[in-house]
Amino acid sequence: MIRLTQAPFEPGALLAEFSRGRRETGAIVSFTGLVRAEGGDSEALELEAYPGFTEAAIERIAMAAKARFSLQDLMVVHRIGRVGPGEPIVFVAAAAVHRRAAFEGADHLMDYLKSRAPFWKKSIGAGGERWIEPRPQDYEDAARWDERAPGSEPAS
Amino acid sequence: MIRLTQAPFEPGALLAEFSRGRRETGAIVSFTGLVRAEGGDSEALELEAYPGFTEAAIERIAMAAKARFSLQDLMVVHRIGRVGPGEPIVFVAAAAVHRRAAFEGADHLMDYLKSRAPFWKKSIGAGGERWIEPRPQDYEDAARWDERAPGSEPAS
Amino acid sequence: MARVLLFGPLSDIAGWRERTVDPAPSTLKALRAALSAEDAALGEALARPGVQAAVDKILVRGDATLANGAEVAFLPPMSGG
Amino acid sequence: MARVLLFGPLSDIAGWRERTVDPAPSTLKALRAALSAEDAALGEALARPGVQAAVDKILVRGDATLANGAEVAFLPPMSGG
Repeated sequence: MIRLTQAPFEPGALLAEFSRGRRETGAIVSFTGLVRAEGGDSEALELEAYPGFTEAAIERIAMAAKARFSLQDLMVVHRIGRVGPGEPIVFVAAAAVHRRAAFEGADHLMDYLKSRAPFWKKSIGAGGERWIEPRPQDYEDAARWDERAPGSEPAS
Repeated sequence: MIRLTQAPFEPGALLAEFSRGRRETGAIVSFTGLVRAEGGDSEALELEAYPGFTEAAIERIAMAAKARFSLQDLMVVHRIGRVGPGEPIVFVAAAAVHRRAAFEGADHLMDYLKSRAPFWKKSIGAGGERWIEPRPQDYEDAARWDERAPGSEPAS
Repeated sequence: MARVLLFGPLSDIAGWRERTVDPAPSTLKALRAALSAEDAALGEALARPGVQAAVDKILVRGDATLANGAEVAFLPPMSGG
Repeated sequence: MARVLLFGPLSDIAGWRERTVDPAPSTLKALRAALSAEDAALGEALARPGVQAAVDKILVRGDATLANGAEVAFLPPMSGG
């Protein structure tokens, strides 16, 4: 389930919704990303998506992750529009039979969302507005999942 | 916060409690482990802890994980006594500035809890009672975190 | 008629986010040329590496023909969420 | 007086989970010998590899002196949660 929302969300309510009635699930991993307030210094974020296109792109990667990690189910909720300091901005949950698959599925999906998902993001503060690119760390995190030649070592 | 509980818990309520007011947290990862119903074939689990000793052992590993992964906070809730099919048995949450630390902290703590924490567990069904040992996979998962000589390759 | 959508910093450069071009140019290349003729700064921004184009919400590489009523989106490098 | 606690399969073997030994043996070794003299099957189970002992909730290796009122727990290999 992929959902873009202008309204704030509460991660606990989403996990309650996702975990209800999962009698054949052994492991659920959730990730919540928040905009840190940085003691009042941080700025609001403004997220732009391309409605239809953005959900479809996330859906494709979610389906691939589901197959790759044998996940039973996935949930992605992402704020769009203005997100204030201290507010949750993204929630991902993965359900699987065993815990390693659930961890890897959620971790993988977050790396994708942070580096390659079709969002355009700017920070808005007293000093004006500034468009944000992914951090180098975000690209490195995402590259951990790229297919490797057989026998090559995984990146640490 | 380490909590052993006889009563069932709802993972969403725990995540709501853990994530409330985290204005300086950038990432929260939660893990929920459930007893799979296996279409009615699964048996109840009975978990025994050593009150005081078990919490202290988990607290020590939680403090070490907090330092190792620069976590802001950790929560561990574990059922004891009888846990029925389909019910959550363990909940772990980790809060950090960045997402990699939160993922690794929760993952690490779960590997420890599943393989080395002071619980004794039996399955109870029509066929009688049977004490359970960790799966070989649980030991392997836990060994991923053991300190390695500098320059050695991480296990995949 | 073609609808043109700009995302991220592209809309700041152009001063608009969405407009129609009527009649629709027959190809993406012709649309780029028309936009560039009106606004050289936008034309230059659209030609930057990493700027992708989607026609009717499908990413296209190189040129593409545009049907009447096509929706063309120009997508600068994505920031992620 | 010493309190003795058995966990996991050990209590199934002994048929009890908690008891007192009065007066308290002076050492863990002496307590093991006393329990073993009463119940050979339990004595053997306590000597198996992987069975740890805790005195007043602290794991001990080898022998240890027991104060009056000590709590001694025998812990078979832990299953994890």
